[in-house]
Formats: sequence, structure tokens, C-alpha cells
Amino acid sequence: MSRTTTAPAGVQEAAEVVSARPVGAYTHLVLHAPEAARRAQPGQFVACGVGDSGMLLRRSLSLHAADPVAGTLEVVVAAAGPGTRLLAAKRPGDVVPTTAPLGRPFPIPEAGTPGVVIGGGYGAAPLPWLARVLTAQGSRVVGIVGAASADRLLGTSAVDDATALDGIADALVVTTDDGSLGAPGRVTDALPEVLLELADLGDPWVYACGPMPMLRSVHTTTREVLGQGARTWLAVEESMACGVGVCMTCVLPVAQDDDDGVRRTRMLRACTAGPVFDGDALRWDAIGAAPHLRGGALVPDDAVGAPTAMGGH
Amino acid sequence: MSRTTTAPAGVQEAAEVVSARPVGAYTHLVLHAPEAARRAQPGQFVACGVGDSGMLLRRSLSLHAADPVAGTLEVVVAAAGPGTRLLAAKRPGDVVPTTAPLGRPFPIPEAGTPGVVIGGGYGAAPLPWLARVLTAQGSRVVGIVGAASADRLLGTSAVDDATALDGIADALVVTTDDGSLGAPGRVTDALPEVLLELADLGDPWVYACGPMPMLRSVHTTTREVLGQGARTWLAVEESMACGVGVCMTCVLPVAQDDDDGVRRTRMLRACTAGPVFDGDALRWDAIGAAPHLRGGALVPDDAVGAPTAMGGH
Amino acid sequence: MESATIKDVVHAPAATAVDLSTSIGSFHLPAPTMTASGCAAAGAELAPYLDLAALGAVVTKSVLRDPRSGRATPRMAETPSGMLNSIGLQGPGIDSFLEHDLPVLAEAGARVVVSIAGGDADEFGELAGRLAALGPESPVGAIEVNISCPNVANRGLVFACDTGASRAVLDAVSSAVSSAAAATGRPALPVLAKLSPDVTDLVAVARACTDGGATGLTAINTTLGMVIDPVTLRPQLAGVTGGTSGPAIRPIAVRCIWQLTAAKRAGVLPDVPIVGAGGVASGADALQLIAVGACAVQVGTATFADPSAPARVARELEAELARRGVARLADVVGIAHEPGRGITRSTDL
Amino acid sequence: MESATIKDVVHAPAATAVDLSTSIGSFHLPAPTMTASGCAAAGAELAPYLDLAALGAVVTKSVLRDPRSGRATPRMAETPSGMLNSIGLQGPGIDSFLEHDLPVLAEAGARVVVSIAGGDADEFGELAGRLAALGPESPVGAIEVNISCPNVANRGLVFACDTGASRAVLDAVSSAVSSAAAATGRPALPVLAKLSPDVTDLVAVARACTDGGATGLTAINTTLGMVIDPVTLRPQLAGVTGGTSGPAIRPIAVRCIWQLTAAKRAGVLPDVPIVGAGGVASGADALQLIAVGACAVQVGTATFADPSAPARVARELEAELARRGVARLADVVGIAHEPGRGITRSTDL
Ligand SMILES: Cc1cc2nc3c(=O)[nH]c(=O)nc-3n(C[C@H](O)[C@H](O)[C@H](O)COP(=O)(O)OP(=O)(O)OC[C@H]3O[C@@H](n4cnc5c(N)ncnc54)[C@H](O)[C@@H]3O)c2cc1C
Ligand SMILES: Cc1cc2nc3c(=O)[nH]c(=O)nc-3n(C[C@H](O)[C@H](O)[C@H](O)COP(=O)(O)OP(=O)(O)OC[C@H]3O[C@@H](n4cnc5c(N)ncnc54)[C@H](O)[C@@H]3O)c2cc1C
Ligand SMILES: Cc1cc2nc3c(=O)[nH]c(=O)nc-3n(C[C@H](O)[C@H](O)[C@H](O)COP(=O)(O)O)c2cc1C
Ligand SMILES: Cc1cc2nc3c(=O)[nH]c(=O)nc-3n(C[C@H](O)[C@H](O)[C@H](O)COP(=O)(O)O)c2cc1C
Ligand code: FES
Ligand code: FES
Repeated sequence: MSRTTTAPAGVQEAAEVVSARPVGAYTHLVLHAPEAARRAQPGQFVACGVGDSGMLLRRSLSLHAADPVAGTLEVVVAAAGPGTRLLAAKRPGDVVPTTAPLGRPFPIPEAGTPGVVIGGGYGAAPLPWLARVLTAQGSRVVGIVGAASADRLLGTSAVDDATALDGIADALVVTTDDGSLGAPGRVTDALPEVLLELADLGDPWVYACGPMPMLRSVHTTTREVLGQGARTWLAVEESMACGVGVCMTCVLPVAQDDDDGVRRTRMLRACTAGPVFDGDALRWDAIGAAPHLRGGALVPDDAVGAPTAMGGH
Repeated sequence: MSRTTTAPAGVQEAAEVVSARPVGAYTHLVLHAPEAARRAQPGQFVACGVGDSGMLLRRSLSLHAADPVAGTLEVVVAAAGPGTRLLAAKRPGDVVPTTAPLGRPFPIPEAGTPGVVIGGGYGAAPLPWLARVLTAQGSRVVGIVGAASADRLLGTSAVDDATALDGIADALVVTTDDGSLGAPGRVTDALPEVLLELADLGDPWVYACGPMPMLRSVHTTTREVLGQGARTWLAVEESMACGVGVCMTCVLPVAQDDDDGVRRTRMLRACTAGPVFDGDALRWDAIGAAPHLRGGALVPDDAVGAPTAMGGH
Repeated sequence: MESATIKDVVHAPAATAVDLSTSIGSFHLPAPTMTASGCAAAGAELAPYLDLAALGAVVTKSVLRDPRSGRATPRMAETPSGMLNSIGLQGPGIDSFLEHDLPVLAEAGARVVVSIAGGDADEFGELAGRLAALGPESPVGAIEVNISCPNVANRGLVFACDTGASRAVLDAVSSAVSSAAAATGRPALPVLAKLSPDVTDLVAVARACTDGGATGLTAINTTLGMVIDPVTLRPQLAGVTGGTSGPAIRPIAVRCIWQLTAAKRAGVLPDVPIVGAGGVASGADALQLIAVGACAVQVGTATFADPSAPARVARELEAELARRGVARLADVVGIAHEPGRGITRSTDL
Repeated sequence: MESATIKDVVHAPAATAVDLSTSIGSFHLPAPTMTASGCAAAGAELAPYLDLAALGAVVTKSVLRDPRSGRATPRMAETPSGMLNSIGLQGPGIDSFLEHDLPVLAEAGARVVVSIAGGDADEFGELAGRLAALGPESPVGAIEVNISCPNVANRGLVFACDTGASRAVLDAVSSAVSSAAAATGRPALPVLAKLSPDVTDLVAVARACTDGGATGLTAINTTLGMVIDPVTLRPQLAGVTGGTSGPAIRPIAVRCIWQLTAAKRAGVLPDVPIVGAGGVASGADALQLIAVGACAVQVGTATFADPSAPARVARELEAELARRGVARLADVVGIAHEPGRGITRSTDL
């Protein structure tokens, strides 16, 4: 891979909540964090403190938008557990400690390369910003957003105008598992047709954010439909303790060509080497392979420094 | 002592904050806790949860007032440490978990017995309610409130009308250590004159709330001035983990006559045997005797079950 | 994304009440939550806040032979998600306990676990004998042996830190209990040894206790901690060190119960019931301790913030199990040790 | 009510800067805060958030002989006021560390404590030898020996749980360090043994380490904990158990440092410097560890929430000391052990 291996560093700011409003099942927050707003690019995230509580660790949220002039970052929070519940309940005037922008942004292809941006649930949050960057450089962009049901959708004006892809992407497909809005089914059901259409304009770049099973399916579908004639850029959501590369909790097995030309798998930090990874580099055989570990990833036997049968670690 | 040894039990209510307003350096909170409001008497306290935080334990606050009709309790909070800081920052609509009313109330003398009510700092909180009960039964009541400086005063209309003794007590003396309001000096400087004046009406009952050094001084002064011709009822502030009598953290050494007529000292729970104690029963020789323990009390050698020189505990 | 699926666990329609009953040897409990020793005084103080008879059991503050004043104050310090205590086993002694406190619990219909403590094995044995000699109408269903108290003979080192001392205490207790059983013809009272987490080899101490005759284990007691007063820069507690309790120590409790249960499953420890304690404040917390192997759970520090907690935790636990379609508590005791038997959800397509 | 008074402590006008310098044997530190091993990766990752050169030292993630992938994921679980981690010592191995990571720290002007780990005493010795052989221009000021890692020869039991194993590791490290010193004529690198709190007798393990040649102690490493996943009811960490860290364990850290310092004062342990670690998130927290005897303090988990924490804690500590009129950090190291020397306020009239 030609990309650098470290992410640009973030900055710490005590961000005042400028506005907080419900968007479907989620909460859209605008945070005043001027220095981060100046630096941020689509695909990066912000680590947010949840406030005075027994919960020490920051919560990572994808940047929905950054306004360098207003000095604001925007995020969309799903109240998934106790920490995001506190974040989703923030009111204007509250202060959220932030470190941002973190992680490596979505890579941007040569001008004109067609793109597909795919979001599952709140995973659609960073897509309008990304789509705008792509279309601005002349790429045709098709959006696909999906969710289990209509209330968990994001990115379509059927839910909320301000966070929608409508009018930014050249076309938008909406799916729900239960058919409550858009086409019944999954985002990947809609993907083959979109890929085939765009392939006429060049090898598409496929961007996806959402749960790991969806990312896997996006990668598999893309490869099935277009063979090697496409790239996939997947924003993963690994459980993160620090977000800045110091704790090694957020790793997943990634195969990369070393300087000596040999492809080797290492457990790479999603917060600094990601969160956006090339779908071909992820070791799908090891990710999610042990059901009792839920989203966890195993260490492939051929990974550098993997435990050996004889003792090891 | 003829008083029962257990306090009436409290009730648990999720109390909504009805109003919150600054009073001098303190915050006056009105809490909707209808069942507790029905039962409460002056001298009792409420144990308040501080909310979602790493702080598990409730904070004890004296009841300033209880309105059985409105179903409200009133308290005055000093932001002393992290927990009371959170409580003092509550806004209307917030919910505070409460257990109340807790502890044994101030004992009330025969009708007509003259009374002195003395408060140090926010210790004045329960005095207006107590004074009203006493005057209603025909007692002459003099109030003395004091603090280090004017901003830490409570109970005088010079600070706040709604929480003041003015107009409830028959007379009110105000002192500050730095002379910034009222007479320069301590509450106990004003006490001898008040005691001598009231002694003409009968043996006065002296009630005091405030830091332990002040309570000690009130007791000593009263005994010096009137010999045994007065009673002192002191509301102590021991560090409390539970407030309901189950943890044994809030104890202090108290001497009482047992059924066999022998006076014995035991480590009694301030939350259920107190917080109001007869000043003569407190073992002043052991309370605050070790400076490195700050407010702590030692176990007198003659206490029941005290550690013996030989091993013991 | 995928919904929870349950394998191998007996299913019940969601509306059916969950069978929460459990037992510790001959001691049958209708509900799996208890108070924790020292966190409910003699028990009666909680009566205004919960139904003592509906609890699995009331566990008393550790009772000694003689009255005890306890330590000087301060006796507590709040810590992040926990607290320290250093009470020093304040109590009225066994005579007063039997005369005043136990009848109140009997009257309330409570089942009682009496925690005992002593300065040497003899004191433990004597206390156990007194309890075992109570008539069949007594509410005492089990004895819990607090071996985390100082051994007078050994520089105050706590019994629980030494396999020999632990075994000696349990020997004394179990022989007192057996003699009483033999004398009366009634079944022997179950004996729970309460373990300290502050040891290098927990299983070895547990084994010493079962070798000494413990018929069950309680895990865990507090872990030794300390707080410095920010003003004096001296230890904040009069007792210098104190026991850390509360949610902060829950991961340690879960780990200890896991280790004990793993040792039972490996045959290293006999198959005795384990009562869990440590940082339980909700039904979900209790379920963690149960999943690693506890058949009943004590609620201690949480009671200080919410005096109804021991009862509330049982209700919440029932809801947690019902939501998962689990019909009987017994079906999930130790389930965390059983690959493939747990409640899983597929995490990938 | 009464204002704070200070006895016996050297006074400084409040505005004067406090002398925060400290030393660990021959290793002099301008400031008493360090990163904690495994909480700052190789150190460079924190450069955007603090001045590495202004820290007392950067403590590296434990380095092993060979590259290591670490464990499967999940590797962490949040706990009340703390977290569990089970990383499995992921790292690139000593060659890569010396080639890539150390030069970056040297470039940044950082002082470095290299944490080393191994599966047997030989591996520790080899690593120590490599580090001790570095030239005088190397930024390495001390070695920290992570004995809380599994001993391959003894069923993966961690070295720190066994006095013999701990001593063997320290013997290997100190002889490698001494040989290098003898060969080069330079003073031997200070060697810190990093202790685990999960032992019955901490002082005995510490003594084994100093007997083996440790010239200082770091206390404490994480305490073993476990969390059960609420959905699967199986251990949440891929590694089953994990190390508990963060403010939840601070009372344990304070107690351990107190015990070690008390043992030094009693002559049971040699008078070696103690570096504190465990739950430090503020200057006031650091002061607790210092008051019980730490001469320097590591900031670990707090860095995850605030990557500037190791530097911030030093600033806050300076303010805490200045507020008390303390001129030199050294004046309060261990002050909690000295009746009458502490900072007191009268509590009674
Ligand atoms: C790069 C990235 C971008 C994300 N973007 C968004 C977003 O835009 N909107 C949104 O609502 N959520 C987003 N998430 C997921 C969000 O961070 C988690 O839902 C959240 O951290 C869970 O915290 P909790 O308190 O709700 O749950 P808990 O289970 O209590 O969390 C416990 C701990 O685990 C960590 N954790 C648990 N799940 C995750 C997870 N999926 N990812 C990272 N850390 C986790 C938490 O940070 C916390 O430290 C993103 C995650 C990542 C890694
Ligand atoms: C019967 C009674 C009545 C009180 N009335 C009032 C009142 O009307 N207004 C008011 O502002 N304060 C009152 N206090 C004092 C108040 O409870 C303490 O200031 C408060 O608990 C300290 O909490 P913190 O979070 O500010 O401090 P922290 O030091 O963080 O408290 C830590 C722990 O120690 C306990 N604690 C510390 N100091 C005290 C103390 N003095 N008394 C009891 N527990 C303590 C806390 O409850 C908490 O569990 C009263 C205390 C008692 C016992
Ligand atoms: C104030 C207090 C007093 C305690 N006293 C005793 C005791 O007398 N005997 C005993 O075995 N355990 C005692 N414990 C320990 C508890 O029973 C329990 O094991 C421990 O607190 C962990 O549970 P928790 O986190 O739910 O409190 C006490 C705990 C506290 C907090
Ligand atoms: C994610 C993580 C990784 C750690 N890795 C190591 C390690 O490699 N070597 C080591 O000696 N300690 C390691 N520790 C322990 C810390 O250095 C420190 O001793 C412990 O976390 C207590 O300090 P804290 O509460 O400030 O984090 C690690 C801790 C954490 C949280
Ligand atoms: S989250 Fe800490 S290294 Fe990635
Ligand atoms: S505060 Fe718990 S017994 Fe008084």
C-alpha cells in the first residue's frame, strides 16, 4: 500500500455543544471545536468524553461534517450503551472534551473515478461530506443507505434533510430490512446493479461505513460483481480505548506488502492505521470468526509474531 | 436517656427538583418527595444520590423545611466537595434519588421552655422550622447565626428572606469571624448573654447545628454559664455512607445510662441514634482528639468492647 | 444487528415467571439475592425498605464472642466507583445477638446466614457451636465464616491469607457444627467460608477451607486499600487501611468466582456451592457473577445508596433471565464456562 | 473551619516554582511523572499532545525479544471507574524497537525507561544486556522489568506471583546490566522491578526482587479481573481475564506503596526508590501515591481519555504543592508515614 501508516494527529479541545437535535433514532450534535474543524477530512472521527461518570473512556464518533469558518464539528450519535446515551442527551451549553480529528480519512481517487458510498444505520453519517468531495472533483457518486427499519435510517431526506445524501449524490438508493422505507432488503442487495452501471465510467471506488458484517458483504459483493475492477474502502468500528494509537485495543488483522515486497499480516490499530481500510487488506478469515467474541478478530496463524502451537503466548 | 434508640424509618422517592436558587454561597433546592414531606420533622435529614457518576454514596442534607401539602422538601446545599458540587448544580426537572426523612428529630421541651437555636454556616438551615415549632407552643426563642464571613451566613434576612430566622425567632444575633456582617466574633461569644437573659424564663434548651468545634464550644459555654440549668441538643455531621443504620461508619462515642442504671459509652450511629445528641452524652474527650484524623473520634478506653492493651482489635 | 439466539438453554415463554430458587446444601432459598455481611447491620434496619422474608437470606454483620466497639473514626472513604471501610467488627457479641437481633429476624420471617468472626480458631468454633445448637425453629440456615479477620496469634495477619490458618478455622467450625448435628439428629448447618481476594493462590485457600469442612464458599470479601487525606496527607481512615468494596471491585469478584468454578470443573476443588459478592448493584451485575458460577449473590455496598437494593437486584435479575427466555436460574449458573452453551448472537454474515 | 497549617515542611513563598525533580538511582528526572508501560505505545504517539522532553520519562510498552502479534480481540472492556485490558504484549521485538522506536524518542529529547518482558529469565537477561550495551548517547535511563508476564516454564503463572521466579528474573537482568557496566566503565543502568498487587505478601516479592539486584520498584501493575459479556454470557475479552487499571484500583496502589515504604522504614526492605502507578488521573491523585512513598508516578489509563495527562498531572502536582507551601517534591515523599510531620489542620477548638 502506498498510504502512510500514521494518521495525522488530533488536537484536544473542550467543545461546547452548539446544538442538539433528534434525527430519526439518533441525535445530531454540533460541537464548537475550531482547531479540529480546521483540520478535519471526511472519514476521520472525534473521541468524546462522556462527562462526570464512572466511565473513563472516550467514545469515538465519525465526523458528519466540519465547518472551518464556524469552527464546528458535527456528529450523529446512536444511544447504543451507557456512554453514548449520555452523549445523546447533551444539551446546548454542555461541554464535551474532544480529541479530533483522528484516524486516516477516506482516500480520494483520481478525478472522475465513479464512486459508491454505502452506509448502514448511523454509518451513513460521514457520507454526504465524502460524496460532496467526490462530486466536486467530477466523480459520479451513487449513495446507498440502509437500516433494519426506517427509524434507524440516516442519510435520506425521508428522515432528515440536513444529514441527507439527496442532492449531493447523483443518485440514492434506500433499503430497509423490514421494508418500512425504500426497497426491502439490505444495502448489498442494491449494490450489484449500481456497480455495473458505474463500471461504464471507470473502475469504481466503493466506500462503506457500518457494522462489520455489512462491510464484509460490501467487499464480497464488489469482488463478485466486478472482480478486481474496483477498490473498496471500509470504515471499521473497532472497540477503542484511546483513539490515538497508544493502547493497542483496537487492532484487527491486516495484510500489507512490506518494503521487501512480501505480504505480511499484522494486528494493526484501527484508530491510526484506520478506521478506513482497503477491503482487500482485511483478513476476513479471522475477523468475526469466533461467535462468542462477537465482533472480535482472531490472530491468523500466519500473522507476524502469532502465538505458536508450542507455548508462545 | 428516655428517648427511643431507633429513628423512624425513611422512604425512598425519586424526587424531581422543583426549584434551585442561590442563597449566599449556598444553593437552596426544593425537591418533590411527597411521602417524606408528610412525615418529616425538624432535625431530620435527607440522603440524596448525586447522579450518574463514580460516586456511589448518598449525601446527607438537613431538612430546611417540609411542606406536606405541596409534597416538597427543602434543603440548603454547600458545594463542599465533588458530590455536593453536583447537587448544588441541579436544575429544575432533574431527578434526585432520596431517602427521607432520616434520623431522630430535635426533641421538643415542655411548652414555654425558652430556647436558643444556633447555626454555624449552612448549619442554620433547619433552625427556622425548629424555631417555628418552639414559638408555636409558647416558647421564647432567640436565634444566633454565625459564619466565617458574610457570604457563608445563612438564616438572616441580610442574606435571604425565605431562609431567615427573622420574624420567627423572637430575637436574632448575627456574628461573623471577620466582622463582615453582624457582630465580629463567634456564635459562642454572643451565647452567654442570651442564656442569662432566657434563664429568667426557665431552664433553656439550646439547639445547635454546625461544625463539631462549634458544637463543643456551645456545650462548654452553656455549662459554664448556667451550670446544669440547661440542656443542649447538638446536631452532628458525621461522615455517613448509608444514612439508614446499616454500615456503622457514622459512629461517635456516646455515654448513656443503661437499664441497669450504669452509664456506659458506646460507639453509636449518628444516622439513627442521632444526628441530634444530648451534649452531655457526647464523649468530648474522644471526639476530635487526634488531629491527623480531622473530625474523627477515638474509642474511649472505657467504651463497651474497646480494644484492650493486650491484642484486642 | 442480528437478534439474540439461545442454544441449549431451557426455554420459557417470556411471560412465565423465572424459577429463581437456589440452594446451599440443605439451605433452600426462594430467591438468589442476600444482603452482604456488614452491609445490613443485623438486618432489621432494612425492613422499612424491603421484605426481609422475600430475600434469599439476610447475612448478618460478623458476630464475635464478646461485644466490640469497633475502630475510631473516620471509618470510611469514598473511592472511584467504590469505598473503603474500616469498621473493626463493631457488634454486641453473640449473647446479645441471640437475645435481641435474631428474634427480630425470626419474627420478620427472614432466612438468616450468620456471619461469624474471631481472633482464633477456638472463638470461631465456639460461635459455630452456639449457632448449631439453636432449635429447628431458628431462622439460621447457614453459617458464613469470615476468615478475612485478623489472627491474634499471627501478628494480626488475616486467616484468609494463610492456608493453614484458614483450614484450622474451618476445622473448628465444622467439627462444632457436626457435633451439634450428631447430638440433635438434625442435618448439619451448611458452612460457607468467605474468601479474601488478596491472595496469590485463591484456589489453594478455598481448598484448605473445603478440606477443613466448608460446604460452600463466599467470594469475595473486600480488597485491601488505602486513601490519603488531601489536607493532612496522612491516611484518611483511623484504621490506616480499609477494605475496598463496590462496583470498582466487581471485575475482581467475577474473576475470583471464575477461578473457583474452573477449579471445581477441573476437579481441583470439590463441587461446593459458591455465593458471589462484590460490586453487585443491578440484576445485570448479578448475572455476571452467576454466569461465572455463583448460585446466589450478595448485595453489599449498593445497599448504602439504595436500601432496597438486595430485593431490587432479584427483580432485575428475573427480568434479565425472562428477556433471554431462561426458565430457571439454575440453567445459567456457570454458563460462562461452557463454550457453545452460552447465549450467542452471530456477529458476521 | 480552621485554615491549614504546615509543620516541619520546608516552606516556600507560594509564587516560587516547586522543585519537582527526582531521581531513581543514577537516573535524574526533571519532573516526577512518566507514562506507564503499555499506555503510551512507543511514546512518539503522544508527541502531538505533550512535550516528551518535559516528562520525567517515557516508559515504553514492554519489549520482548521477538515480534509478537498480541491476542485476539476484544482486548478491552470498560469497568466502573476502570477498564480491563488483555493485549498480550503486542510489539515488534527488540531489534525493531532499537532500530525504529528508540531513535524517535532520542530525537524528541525524551528520557526513556524501557520496559522488558520475557518468557524466561534468559530472555529478560538478553534484553537487559542489549539495552545496557547502548552507548552513553542513548536516551535509556533505566530498565523496568515487567515480571507480571507469564512464565513459560511454569504453566504460564506470572513471575511476579512467585518469589523464586521473580528473583531469577532480576538476577538475570542485574547481572547483564552489571556486566555491561563493567565492560564499558559506565554506571549500571537502574533496574526497576514492576510488581503485581495480586499476591498475598507483596513485601516478600519485593524483597526477592531487590535480593536479585533490583535497584528500584514500580508498584503497581494491573490487578486481574474479568467481565462477562451481557449478550453471550461468555468472557468479554478474547483473553478471558484481563488486567484492571484506572482510578478503580488507586486505593490498591496507594496501599501497596504504603506497605513497601513501611517495609523499607522497618528495615525489612532495602531503601530503594519506588515509582508509583495505578489510577493516577490528577495531581491530587499523584500526591496520594507520593505521600505514601513514591518518588515518581506513572500515568497510564488516564492517558487514554486525555493524551496530555502525564504532563498535566505534573503541572497539577506542582500547583498542589505550591498551594501547601511545599518547596520541594522530595519533602513530601513518604510524608504519610510520619506522624506529626504531615500537613494538619486543627479539628477542634
Ligand atoms: C471510528 C468509529 C466511528 C464511530 N462512529 C460513530 C458514529 O458516528 N455514531 C455513533 O453513534 N457511534 C459511532 N461509533 C460507535 C461508538 O463509538 C460506540 O457505539 C460507542 O463507543 C459505544 O459506547 P457506549 O457507551 O454506548 O457502549 P459501551 O458498551 O458502554 O462502551 C464501552 C466501551 O467500549 C467502547 N466501545 C464499545 N463499542 C464500541 C464501538 N462500536 N466502537 C468503538 N468503541 C466501542 C467504548 O468506547 C467504551 O470505551 C463509532 C466507532 C468508531 C470506532
Ligand atoms: C446529618 C447531616 C446533615 C447535613 N446537612 C447538610 C446541609 O444541610 N447542607 C450541606 O451542605 N451539607 C450538609 N451536611 C454535610 C454534607 O453531607 C457533606 O458536606 C457531604 O456529604 C460531603 O460530600 P462531598 O461530595 O461534598 O464531599 P466528599 O468529601 O467527596 O464526600 C465523600 C463521602 O464522605 C461523606 N461525607 C463527607 N463529609 C461528610 C459530612 N460532613 N457529613 C456526612 N457525610 C460526609 C459523603 O457523604 C461521601 O460519602 C450534612 C451532613 C450530615 C451528616
Ligand atoms: C461497611 C462494610 C462492612 C463490612 N463488614 C463485613 C463483615 O463484618 N464481615 C464480612 O465478612 N464482610 C464484611 N464486609 C464485606 C462485604 O460483606 C462484601 O463482601 C464486600 O463489601 C463486597 O461486596 P460489595 O461490593 O457488594 O459491597 C463489609 C463491607 C462493607 C462495605
Ligand atoms: C492497555 C494497557 C496495556 C498495558 N501494558 C503493559 C505492559 O506492556 N507492561 C507493563 O508492565 N504494564 C502494562 N500495563 C500496566 C500499566 O503500565 C499500569 O501499571 C497499570 O495500568 C496501572 O496504572 P493506571 O491505572 O494508571 O493505568 C498496561 C496497562 C494498560 C491499561
Ligand atoms: S484505540 Fe488505542 S490504539 Fe487504537
Ligand atoms: S451512615 Fe451507615 S450506619 Fe450511619
